[in-house]
Amino acid sequence: MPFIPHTEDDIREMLAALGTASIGVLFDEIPASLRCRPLDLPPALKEMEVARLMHARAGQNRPLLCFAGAGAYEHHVPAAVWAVAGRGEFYSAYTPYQAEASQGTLHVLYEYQSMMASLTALDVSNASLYDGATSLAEAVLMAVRTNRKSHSRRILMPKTVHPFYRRVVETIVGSQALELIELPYDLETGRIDPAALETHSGTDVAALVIPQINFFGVLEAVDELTDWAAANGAIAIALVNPMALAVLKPPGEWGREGADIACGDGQPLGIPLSGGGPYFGFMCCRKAHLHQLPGRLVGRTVDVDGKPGFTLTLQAREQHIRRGRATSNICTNQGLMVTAATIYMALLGPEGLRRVALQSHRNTVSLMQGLAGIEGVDRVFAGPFFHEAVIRTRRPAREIMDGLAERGILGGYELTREYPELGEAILVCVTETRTREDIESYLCEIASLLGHD
Amino acid sequence: MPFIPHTEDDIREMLAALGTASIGVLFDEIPASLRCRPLDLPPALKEMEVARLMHARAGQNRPLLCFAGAGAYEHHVPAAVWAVAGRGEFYSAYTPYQAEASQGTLHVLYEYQSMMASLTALDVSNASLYDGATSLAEAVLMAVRTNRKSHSRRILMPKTVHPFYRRVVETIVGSQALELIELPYDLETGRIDPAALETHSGTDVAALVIPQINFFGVLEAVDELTDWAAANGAIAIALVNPMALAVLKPPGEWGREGADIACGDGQPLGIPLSGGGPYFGFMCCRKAHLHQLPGRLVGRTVDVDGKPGFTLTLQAREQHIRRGRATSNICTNQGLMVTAATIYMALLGPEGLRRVALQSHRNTVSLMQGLAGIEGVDRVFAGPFFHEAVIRTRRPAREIMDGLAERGILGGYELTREYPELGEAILVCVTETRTREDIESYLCEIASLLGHD
Amino acid sequence: MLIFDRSRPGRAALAQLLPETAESPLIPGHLLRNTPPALPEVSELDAVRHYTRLSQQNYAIDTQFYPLGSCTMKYNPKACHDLASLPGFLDTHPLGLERAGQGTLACLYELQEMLREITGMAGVSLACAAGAQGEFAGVAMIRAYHLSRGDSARTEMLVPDAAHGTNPASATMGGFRVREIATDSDGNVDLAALDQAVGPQTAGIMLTNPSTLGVFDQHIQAIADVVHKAGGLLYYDGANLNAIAGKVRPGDMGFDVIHLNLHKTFSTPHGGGGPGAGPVGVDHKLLPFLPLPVIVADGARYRMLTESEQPQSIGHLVTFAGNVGVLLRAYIYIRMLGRAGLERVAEFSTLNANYLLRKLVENGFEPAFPQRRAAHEFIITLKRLAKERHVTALDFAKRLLDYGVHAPTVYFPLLIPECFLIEPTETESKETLDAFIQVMAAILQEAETEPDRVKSAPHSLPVRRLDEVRAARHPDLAYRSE
Amino acid sequence: MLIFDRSRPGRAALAQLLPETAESPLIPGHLLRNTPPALPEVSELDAVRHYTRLSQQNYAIDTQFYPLGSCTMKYNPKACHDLASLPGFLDTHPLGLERAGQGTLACLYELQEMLREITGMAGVSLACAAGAQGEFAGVAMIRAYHLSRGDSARTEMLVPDAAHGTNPASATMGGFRVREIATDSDGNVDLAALDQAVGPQTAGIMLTNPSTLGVFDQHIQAIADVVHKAGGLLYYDGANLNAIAGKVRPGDMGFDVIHLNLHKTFSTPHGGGGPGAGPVGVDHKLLPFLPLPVIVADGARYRMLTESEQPQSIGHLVTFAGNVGVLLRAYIYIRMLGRAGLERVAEFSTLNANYLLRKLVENGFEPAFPQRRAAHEFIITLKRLAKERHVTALDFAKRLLDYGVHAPTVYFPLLIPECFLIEPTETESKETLDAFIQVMAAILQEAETEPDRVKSAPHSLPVRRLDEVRAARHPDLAYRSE
Repeated sequence: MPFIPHTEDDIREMLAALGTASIGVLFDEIPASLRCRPLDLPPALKEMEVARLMHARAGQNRPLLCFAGAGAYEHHVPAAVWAVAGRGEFYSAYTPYQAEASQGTLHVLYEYQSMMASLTALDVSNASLYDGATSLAEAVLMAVRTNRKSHSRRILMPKTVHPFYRRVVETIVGSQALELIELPYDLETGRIDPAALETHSGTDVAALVIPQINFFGVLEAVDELTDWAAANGAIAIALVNPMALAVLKPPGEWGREGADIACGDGQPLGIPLSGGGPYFGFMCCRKAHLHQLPGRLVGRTVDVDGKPGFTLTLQAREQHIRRGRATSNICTNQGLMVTAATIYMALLGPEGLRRVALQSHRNTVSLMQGLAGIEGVDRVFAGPFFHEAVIRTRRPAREIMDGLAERGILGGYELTREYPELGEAILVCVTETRTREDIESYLCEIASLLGHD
Repeated sequence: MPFIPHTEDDIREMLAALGTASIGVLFDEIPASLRCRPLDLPPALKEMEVARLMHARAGQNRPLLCFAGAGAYEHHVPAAVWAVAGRGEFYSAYTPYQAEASQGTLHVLYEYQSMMASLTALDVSNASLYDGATSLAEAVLMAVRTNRKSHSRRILMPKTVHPFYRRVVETIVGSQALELIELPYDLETGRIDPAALETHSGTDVAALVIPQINFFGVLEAVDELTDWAAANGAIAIALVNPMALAVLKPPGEWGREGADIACGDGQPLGIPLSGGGPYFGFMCCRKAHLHQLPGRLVGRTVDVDGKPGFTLTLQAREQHIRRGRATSNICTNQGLMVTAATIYMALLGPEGLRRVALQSHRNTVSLMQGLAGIEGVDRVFAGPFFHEAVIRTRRPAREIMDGLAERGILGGYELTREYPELGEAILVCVTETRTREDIESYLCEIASLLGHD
Repeated sequence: MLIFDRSRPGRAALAQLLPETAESPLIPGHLLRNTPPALPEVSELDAVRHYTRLSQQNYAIDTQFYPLGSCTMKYNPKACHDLASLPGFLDTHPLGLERAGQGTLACLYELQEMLREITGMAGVSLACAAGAQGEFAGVAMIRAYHLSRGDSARTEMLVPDAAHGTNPASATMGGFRVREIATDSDGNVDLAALDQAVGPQTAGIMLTNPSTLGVFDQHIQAIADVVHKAGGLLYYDGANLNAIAGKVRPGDMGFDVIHLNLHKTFSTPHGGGGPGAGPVGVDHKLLPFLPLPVIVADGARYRMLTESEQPQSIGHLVTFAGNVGVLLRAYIYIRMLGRAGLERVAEFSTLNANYLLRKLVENGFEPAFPQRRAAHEFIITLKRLAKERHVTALDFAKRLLDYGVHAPTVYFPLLIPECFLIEPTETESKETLDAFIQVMAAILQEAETEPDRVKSAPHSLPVRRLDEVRAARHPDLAYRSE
Repeated sequence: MLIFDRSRPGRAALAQLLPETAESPLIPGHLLRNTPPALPEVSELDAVRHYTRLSQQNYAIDTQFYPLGSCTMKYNPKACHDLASLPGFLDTHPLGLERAGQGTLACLYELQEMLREITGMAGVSLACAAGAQGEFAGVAMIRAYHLSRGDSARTEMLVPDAAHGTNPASATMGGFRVREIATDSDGNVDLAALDQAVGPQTAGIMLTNPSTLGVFDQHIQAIADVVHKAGGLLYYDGANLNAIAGKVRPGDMGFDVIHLNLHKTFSTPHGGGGPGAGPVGVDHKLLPFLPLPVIVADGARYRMLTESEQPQSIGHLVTFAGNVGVLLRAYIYIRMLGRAGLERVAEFSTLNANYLLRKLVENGFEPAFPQRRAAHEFIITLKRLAKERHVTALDFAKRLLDYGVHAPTVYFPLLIPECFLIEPTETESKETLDAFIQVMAAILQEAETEPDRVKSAPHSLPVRRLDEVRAARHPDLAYRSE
């Protein structure tokens, strides 16, 4: 009952106005047989008590020095990001249905869309999706809707796409009679196997997913892949890390014509790790595909005096207008995360973002160079990597990970379940937040675990 | 250089406008002989680096279960207090010199003054002083200015006043030829010794300081003390804990006529412990003494349309108008802390504040009852206590405190330096934030330290 | 002014700018970007000032009464935000959750179990990122259930015509044909129409109860019987759980699958459009199909069920474990409410809604269902005003903004012409409701005497009425520097 | 509307309300309160909404350009607030600092040492809660120094007539008579007047350099010589250190005692009037008199000097260790700036001020000292406008508010009629300065063509011009319920 303001007098007066004897009477349309027993829930805690509890729970989380990436990246989040994004006016507002009373959020979303369009070098961006994996699922569905050249519902899904993303795509598109065709990777380079792709040339393919950076941290040959898609009438879906796009060629410029759709997870842009969420998914596309883009869009327009303003637009695509024929069922998305990401991108700017990305890359290079000098650990792939790389260890990966955890280090992500063919493999990530000492510490501990004391 | 926005172009254009070749030229009025060598300071840290550093430093502070009071109290601070007080519009505004552009702060300060006046049952409150000790020093100076009946500059300062407060008063009034006369306490009750006070009857005393709760946690006979002051032409200065005033008789109602001035530290009202500050001092008085009140005052008035509004007022008392003849030199005070305290008092309300105070009292009673059952530890004073009490231990107080600290407990405050006459004495405090388990833990550890295993 | 207009080449928030780093020779040149993205180049103060000022242009719960129907805009306790933002929670990598995030997992596990109790379901998964995703998961479980029984004929999902648009959209995404069911004059599902619609092709029905019409469907048991008898399942859209929490449980009403909107009933913030969280709950027979992760307690240790332990699961719906930060906020909220508090939510949201309805009717407003009690929200129709004064519900809504009140939901459900769906929530005081009633009456008066003032509203906001047609016809969706 | 007007008997923010507790029999009845204090009784949402909306009525750095002369309203980095608010810092009891607050003490110690280096003094104490308290401490140390030499004749403190009011007020509190020294036509201390004033009664002189007139006193060495020769000490008011940090050090200029305003040069927040912090620094001969606490490093452990170790100390000035939270913010700020950053502060605050001065003069404004460079701030006088158009500096200031700019300091220093003391600070961009110049020119134009518009400003703020006379004549300083 802590947040209910009613005094005894209030209740009395309100019931009197209603002419009812008790609040209970207001529930008299509910069949008595359905009324439930008192719930078995713990008694209410005062804020003071719950604060003590939550501090204790937070304390049960062990702080590990993070060398894990695999879809979630520890980048520094400037204090200003959440100091401003967390303001009550952003935090406690709803979806901006009343545009005139929501210009703050709408203005931010328009800026967000602009930034994402520019990062991906595509024309338009929506106002967010749930996360990276769902953005890929929506992109696949969108590609099938959009592709007038293809009559198939076949999607080429490389194994170099994050396995978690692939399983989400399977769940979401599973009921819609789409066929996901796995594309194998080259065991040498860690990239999509060009020969395997070639076997699909000339077949009817609705879309090709192109991950850049791929799950192994390796850079794919995006120009060739995009051109292959164009040549084969397939929609090219770029699955990208937005942080890396400050350095890497943007999807809109891949190959001769560019990718058609770009999607991915926005977490690297100012969103804390937070155990896995909330993050946000993004999606950008060319203007030609605009009407198949799922999710909300904010447009700039003018008011009756000609003054510029912002409003939700093209809502005819969405479920609350089009219902069963909407481009997606998405309604609530990740507005606040996108607000934070917008502030983050404004604070970092093109150069700041570039340096974060490059410093992460250079740190990863440092770690890999260090590991190269340790016997019993090898880099698995020869392809160029960005800020993650796969290593193989002489001892079981699980033991290495456990050993590092005991020494206060989250050593990466074990690949033994999803990629048993790689042996005792771990995907390691180093962002700009890791210092030289952190990297030394990783090297030192893994050497010790491998018996080099 | 992190917060300077100038681009190379900006600098060029600005220098061109000035017709100067370099920024250095702008300092040409400073004699060259005075120019300093490059400062020996550490190189700049990026926010990411300083964040890592400060997290490490915060981690070097050991969290101890707090049973210390002695002028700073761990009360629960509702999350809403700083979520709102920390908003940029409060945090980054200056003193509200331009009233029309500062109605937010002024409105809050007016509410604060109103709340404090009501808590103390006096007519007016200023808008804050630095802390409790300086508020007492200012009160003593004000009393001397105000008291037309007295020609002396003699102040009766009980030894039951916080020794830190007394030393600050000495520092501040020391240069002004005031005489601070120490009033001893009754070793039995822990209160001001009535007999000692009686020896001053009929002498010319400018003011009597009356601490409630006193430093030992004991409740003074405030009615009698206030009446003594009135009878002897002395200003009665109430030094109070504002939290306790939700339960205890307010200074304005002490004795037959009430105290003249109330002062103290506002920290219990929503301010974190924070290693000792920033807290805030408060001061309230009767309307008759208004023009001697130091510090800022906010008044309610109307604008040219008759609309209510708020403004700084009676500034003729202050240094920027009256300069050497001001009521005090205070200028910047503790505005943001007072903003937090106002929100705190609004959230707690009269009943919430009462319960915090009473629960603190009851927790202290519990601890004292538990200690009564442990051999080798005794309560020192017989007088009624509120939420602090003095205990004496068989083992040296320092050893007890060290032992408790090793076991994660801040056991109180040792009195051996300031009150050697009390033997191995510790002042212990229990607020509402301590649970039954916390109290058990204190009892258990102290028993163990006293050899009861 | 856009942040891009504040941008100057070479400016930066320097405390955030890492030292210059040369391009890496390890990255092939043809994979590099040639022109930097057109992100703004501003100082930290520029950014802080720009976005702080923008925030002030929003109406929000923290600043205004916000009776937006079906959205449950109640107070979002500051403690939930503060405590869920403790570094221990924020700094945990999702792939380190089991190893180093036991504190987080303990909270999630307890939340899962509390939601199970509140809804009366046999099992709960917290994975879904929002209500619509919960709906999709529910629909997918219904599909998986029927298929697991070898029944592939159930291709149709029934949806009342008053339902949220997400219901039919989710059913479609789940591979079903949608069949609409009419509403009767009391605002309940039309039983005759339902009878006609069910059959061996029926996979299930998606219902909100109380419905989006603001009334509790009294025939819920009959509906359940009809659908179950036809072999279909009942899906519960938890959007309106705030009205009945602690009073009736979806599980007890006969629902087989449910989703909840934590950003409604459990007061996690709306954030200008998310993030939300849409946990799903199921009856025993659907337990094997629950989406992953599901959190289990192995003694004092918490872990997530693996795919091999839950082989019939519909799978994963989000990359990692869901919107954990949102789930933590809901956990904190429920712990602060406790059992009694949760019951009072339904009681007082219902009291506020009925009081407001009664007073508005007394002030000349026309209820959509005069014969019914309001649940936690209700509908009035302004069709008379639209006809007689040409003042539409939209005009009226915009005028409310001038009075410092966020407008109710307008034109939803579409069944009711010129409608206002009004949901005051339990955290608003009688004084706030009374002030709203006065404003509503004042605007009604204005609509009669100076309708143009209402039709041209708002007058006192950062912008006046926006040209939405232009926005749609000539989409300007991204800034382009000249 | 006051929070008291929102109060209703029996209402409360229930998550904050502890369980009912009976009065304790241990507290004598005559010591208890009979009637509860008239604090408001509101819900948590009421309070959050009330104070959030009030905050929006403020102009602040985060929302507006705020060129308030002598106040150094620069950007307050969010990182300083965030990091100083880590639980480890906030939860430390002052009496547990040495035992359990080594992290805090390490920061304070390093801050103390960095300030020593920046000012060129021999020792620093962080104890003082604000600039004025620092002044008092400085004055008290001067007094203690003279008395320690057995020289009790030095009863007079010299203060330039342009000084901040706190200077004479602090001197008075410190037991001195104040003697004002005139300013010459260049804005420097009038050396002839100084020569006449010094003598065996001179305890010292309190100076700000650059002075409050916005110019650097070029004769500072001569002043130091005159005062020192007479046996007096030089006190440096650090209010304007922002103009010279890293360029000239007070210690090198010959000052014996100084204070700093961390809430100016070191960018800790002003908070609507504090908290500030006013560390003091001293020359070698005054080291024994430094106020306590002073933090020392015993190897890797930090502790505070005791009174017995510093027996000649003027004593303690605040209850505990000073405004620790403010000190931490300053520490973080200096660490982010580093050596080069600190020098650039002076360079760019000076560049901004000189550019702004030049442009304003080009636009028809009259500088107080046309022959001088601006330091980090400067003065213009509107006396012509006041005379010809009856538009005063106050009118002009109020009109600036309408344009979304906080006004500069007006009518200070009192020496210059109808003056604006303008301090742009280094964190504002050229675009912001240019926009300000345009606004100033526009108002100047208005003052010529429609002076009444300026004289009746502000027009667009929450209130119009307030009746300050009424406020002072009929003080309404506290709400009383009827």
